[in-house]
Amino acid sequence: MDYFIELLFSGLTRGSIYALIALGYTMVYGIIGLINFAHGEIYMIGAFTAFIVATVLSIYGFPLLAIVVVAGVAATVWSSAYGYTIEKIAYKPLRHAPRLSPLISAIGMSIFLQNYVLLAQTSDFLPFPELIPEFAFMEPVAHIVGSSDLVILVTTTIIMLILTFVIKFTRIGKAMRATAQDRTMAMLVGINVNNIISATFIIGSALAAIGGLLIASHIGQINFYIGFIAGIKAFTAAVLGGIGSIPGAVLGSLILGLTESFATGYISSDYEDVFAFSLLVLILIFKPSGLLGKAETQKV
Amino acid sequence: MFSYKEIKKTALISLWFVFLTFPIMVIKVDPIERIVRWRWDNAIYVGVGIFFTRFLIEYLKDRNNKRQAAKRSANKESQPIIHSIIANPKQRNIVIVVLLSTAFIFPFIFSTYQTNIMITALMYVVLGLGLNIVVGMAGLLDLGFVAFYAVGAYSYALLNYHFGLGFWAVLPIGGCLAGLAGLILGFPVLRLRGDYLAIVTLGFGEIIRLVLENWNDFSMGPSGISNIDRPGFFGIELSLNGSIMYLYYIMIVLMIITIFIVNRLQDSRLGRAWIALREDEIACQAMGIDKRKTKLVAFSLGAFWAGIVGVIFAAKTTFINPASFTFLESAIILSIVVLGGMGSIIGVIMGAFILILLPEYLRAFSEYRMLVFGGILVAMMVFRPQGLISNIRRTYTFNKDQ
Amino acid sequence: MTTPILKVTGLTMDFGGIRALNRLDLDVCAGEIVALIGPNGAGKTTFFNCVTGIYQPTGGDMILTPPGGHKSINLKGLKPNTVTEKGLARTFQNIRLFSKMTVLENVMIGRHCRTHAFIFGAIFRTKATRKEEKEIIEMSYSLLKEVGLAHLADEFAENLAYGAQRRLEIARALATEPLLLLLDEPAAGMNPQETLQLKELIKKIASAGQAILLIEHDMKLVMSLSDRIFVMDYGKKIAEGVPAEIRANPEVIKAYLGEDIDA
Amino acid sequence: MKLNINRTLFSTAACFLIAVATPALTHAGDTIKFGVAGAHSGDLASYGLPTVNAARLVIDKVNAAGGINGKMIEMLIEDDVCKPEIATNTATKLVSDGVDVVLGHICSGATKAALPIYKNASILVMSPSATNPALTESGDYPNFFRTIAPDDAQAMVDVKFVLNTLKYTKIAVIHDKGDYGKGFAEFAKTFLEDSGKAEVVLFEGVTPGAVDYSAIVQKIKHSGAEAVIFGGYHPEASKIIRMMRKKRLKIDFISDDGVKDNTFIKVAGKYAEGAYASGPTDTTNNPLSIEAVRAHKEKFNTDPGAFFANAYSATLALLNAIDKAGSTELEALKKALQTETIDTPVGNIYFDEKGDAIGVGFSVYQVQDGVFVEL
Repeated sequence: MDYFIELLFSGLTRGSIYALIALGYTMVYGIIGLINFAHGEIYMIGAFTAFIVATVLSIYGFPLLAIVVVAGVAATVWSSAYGYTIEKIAYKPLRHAPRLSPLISAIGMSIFLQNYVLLAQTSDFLPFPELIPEFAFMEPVAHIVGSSDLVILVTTTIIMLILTFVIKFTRIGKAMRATAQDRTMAMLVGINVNNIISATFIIGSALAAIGGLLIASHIGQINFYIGFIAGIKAFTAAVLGGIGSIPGAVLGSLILGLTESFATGYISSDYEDVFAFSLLVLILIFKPSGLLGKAETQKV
Repeated sequence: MFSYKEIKKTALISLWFVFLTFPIMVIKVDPIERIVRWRWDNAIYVGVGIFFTRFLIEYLKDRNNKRQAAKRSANKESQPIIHSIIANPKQRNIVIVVLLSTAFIFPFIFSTYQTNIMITALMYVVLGLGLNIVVGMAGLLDLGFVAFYAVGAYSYALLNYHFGLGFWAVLPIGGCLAGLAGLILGFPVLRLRGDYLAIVTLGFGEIIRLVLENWNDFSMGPSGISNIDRPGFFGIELSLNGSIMYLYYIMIVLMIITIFIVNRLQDSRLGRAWIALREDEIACQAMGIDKRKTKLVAFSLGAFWAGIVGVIFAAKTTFINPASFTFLESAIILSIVVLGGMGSIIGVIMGAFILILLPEYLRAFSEYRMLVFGGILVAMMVFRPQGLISNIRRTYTFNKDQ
Repeated sequence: MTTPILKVTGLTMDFGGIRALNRLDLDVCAGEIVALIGPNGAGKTTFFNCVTGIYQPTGGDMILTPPGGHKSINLKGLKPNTVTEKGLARTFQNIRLFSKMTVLENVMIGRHCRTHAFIFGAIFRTKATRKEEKEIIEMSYSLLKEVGLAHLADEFAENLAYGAQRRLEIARALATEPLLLLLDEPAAGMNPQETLQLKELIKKIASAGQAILLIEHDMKLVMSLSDRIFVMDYGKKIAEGVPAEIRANPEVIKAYLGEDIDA
Repeated sequence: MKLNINRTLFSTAACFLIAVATPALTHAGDTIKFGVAGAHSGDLASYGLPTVNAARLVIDKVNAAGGINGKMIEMLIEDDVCKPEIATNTATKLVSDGVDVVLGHICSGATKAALPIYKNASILVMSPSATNPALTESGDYPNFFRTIAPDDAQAMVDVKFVLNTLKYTKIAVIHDKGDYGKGFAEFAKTFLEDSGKAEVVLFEGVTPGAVDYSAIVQKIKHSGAEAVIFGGYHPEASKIIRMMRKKRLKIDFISDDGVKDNTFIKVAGKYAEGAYASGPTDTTNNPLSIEAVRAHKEKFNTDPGAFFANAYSATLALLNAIDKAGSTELEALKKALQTETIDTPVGNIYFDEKGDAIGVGFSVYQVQDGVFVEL
């Protein structure tokens, strides 16, 4: 039973990590129908910015709390700026292009950003400062849930709640939903679609940055290539939950994380990804729009 | 163009990029030695670089617009040069003869290295043409094409290793096994739409690679299979240069056969059904086209070609391991199809040559190679979203008066 | 009376809790033009979608009886392409042409289910394939002539004028050699002159013995073309009969036509 | 949309130009062409780039001192992204450019794909990092040498240490599914089982780049292992050991040469404390090694990366052989390598018939107070 609970929490942590990245994917997809392959790179740049800022501050002797806050804000600001700029450069000119062209542009952008960080910084793995301290009150259960696991779980939950609130009740959220449903119609009722798309990229990137900071702090290292695998997994999770749906992204991420964790624990980690992808295939066969995705009604 | 307003705008954009790239470009930290290096010169390079790049882009855009406007006012029907060449059988034949003879003498003029990368480029031409059936014609977004490529490569490697089967024997077997894999995979997933299909195929691609990595008894795991035989030439042992040249001609022939077949498929009842399926699935079904069967045929024909090229790949490198069959490979092949212009055979050929030869010739840029490659991919899409060659209108000749 | 080509009995379709079609009965005989009318949202297009297999109806039967003593087929549960193969072809309310294909190719697609060439034939261009291909082209072209689009054969379908696109859809549907042609609001959005042309076209097609089932809002067109008319409202059939009967039916007037019968 | 004639012409022309452009001009034979091949971009760049730096340091020094036999040494650096198919292009390019010796490739797979091409051209290849045993032991590649111990030798050192020194009986063997890590792990497993003294309670691969390893750590805990032998590179090693310690799993961690890298200690920080890793004997106190690291810091402002010492040593050995043989002809070089011993950062070495370095002693190190200490 203990083993089960341990695996359960491992799965939840992993799922929450995926969720932080998957949310950005799902938002961008929901609004412009683009698989933003560069999203993983935004996450990587967020983590790198946090790394640089946190290290600089710790060298100059700032206290931990200040480091966490400043690094978090810096990562969010710069990731958002990258998200905004990338949309303007690589996707906006392609808004009326054939469906696959923005996808290739995104792949190109992803390769570009990876190599940009590789060249401007380093190819080496770098130690990420431990921004989440070991809480004393967690000590009795530390062998099951560590402090960073707790922080990740809590942060993901809070972010999801805030995001759901923003999308459901605020002006910008409503405009986003309108744009997602019908861009032309939204434009006709006076919504500035360009601004809404930019806002989506900014919010998605900010989430990825927070994810980058937490995850890098959790695993303790970063490198220019971390965005790629995390990005693909998060994307899988978003599709699993029904791409375009925010609760779906979280649900899909948790299911993916739990599947991987239990597959590792009870079967073998050799095939953890095989199980993850097989689950995806199975779910999509029985529910072609993902778990919480809206079933596409064919209008004839 | 050099108005005050423009300069100000450009300056602001430059400043934005200086800000954007500030942490990554300017600061470099050593967390162990606890040293911070401020590389201010980089900020200046970024600012100045962006400033002039933007002027260059604006200038090119401006020039292009003017030229288009001039053309419009002259009201000339500008027929794209490639289209007009295709339309004119005489010109077409001349071009084909020139290209064929160039291709034929190529290995005699250029070095083995040139021939070798040309083989790679030709392999990707055929891969691109195969994927073009799936993505370009039938409109099925396949992100796991590399799985079938792997099936072909491992078919040859394993059959050669265990049973000593030769290249020519395995070539059709590898293709058929890959085609069969396409059928098996396609059967459950082809009812998914658009991007859902994309992620499932991506998943399948990864599953195949992971199985190859983990199932040691079957595939020898990550350490791969080495000493695979090169293609045999009527039992004569060829030198390395000889066998590279031999492979080159095999690839030329295979490419010609592929172009011929794909072209014929495109002009057939089946090809029309694929394109119609890409355009509108519901209308297609209402016209009596069996959606599932038509998709499956496209999927497994595409896979067949991937399998064929897989066999050649194994024979060319003489060593394979799962590391060659990653998602990035699928992405590159897909880029070839999209860059060339979906559904266009000539486009795919051009796309393959550009995307495969570009990184090779960018070796001069050494470490900036992939940075430039990624940038070019974005730029090409932004400036030519419909691909190099867009849809060619097919006309049919027949007796109109009957 | 002969057996009708299509006999629909008790057709019911539920979307969640909403009953879009309620035990609908309808029949079309050979050589007839039958119209299906009703206010917006009455369920006419849903009816077409059920009959052509795009929706799976909740209940009821749709019996297709090819003339000449062939066996009857229940269309229920068949896939759309099989339905077309069995002899039902349709056009769409919101035009669905293959926009990146030429006008001629659009019609050629219609020949798909009546031809057979496959991979082998396509690659080796066997004699049979060449013959078949020639027939496809010639027949498609003659259909284009019939609908008056022959001069535009090599244009992209998306470049056609609205009225021409509608006519192209009809040609494409005819290419499948249907027993029954289903037209979904063919005159929608047309100007009076185009409507007139369309009327002539439909008459011409029907005069060749083609059975037609028509959804249409243009009452003039419906009244002048149809042999019989079915009227629907809220998923139910409220009346059927020859145009004169429908014109006089008080329930139809109430539900649909209002006071202004002559409009 | 209509195509634009000029643009099409331009792109066609560009396409054609790319197709026919000849590569870098080949120089006359007044320099020694020293090829450096490996992953210089992509996910494995961090294993390939340190080798370029190492070669550059040695070659700059030699050139500054007047070269070898009056000839300057010219570096030809080619990227293979650690992919077999690219490696064959890289190799043919180097051969076409008239390379004399090659330092590389980095990954065993890429090396295996490239070697037949060099063999055909009689070019000597020395890898600082390709550890697959078959490379030397199969006898297929007489032109191949390396300055790193093969997987089986490393595995044997680790297994002996675990069995004889630490005396554990229940061991979990974990690897990263890569050719290096899994190869090493399989040898370790075989040796452990053959010894009859210990039981392998868990043998599994982790997915490199995964965002969290707690599930596998829980599984190790659940398996009751007394120690973990890990086959793979330092990034995964530091993630796993960190996660083990965070989950309060305090069993010993023993790993290979891919982990015996200062980056491991830097990245894993305090969690690295007490971990074992095997590596070439006595590199930290070797004056040559200290000098190499110092030179690297001076020139590149950073600590050297993975396989730096091996690459530095290989460069020294290659240049020494060229000097002693007085030519770059394969047989002469082989003879020189097999007879001349040379002082390098990995020890005083020469090469055996098969191409493995002799004199690269192999020891087990432990992280103590943030440095690797030889045991």
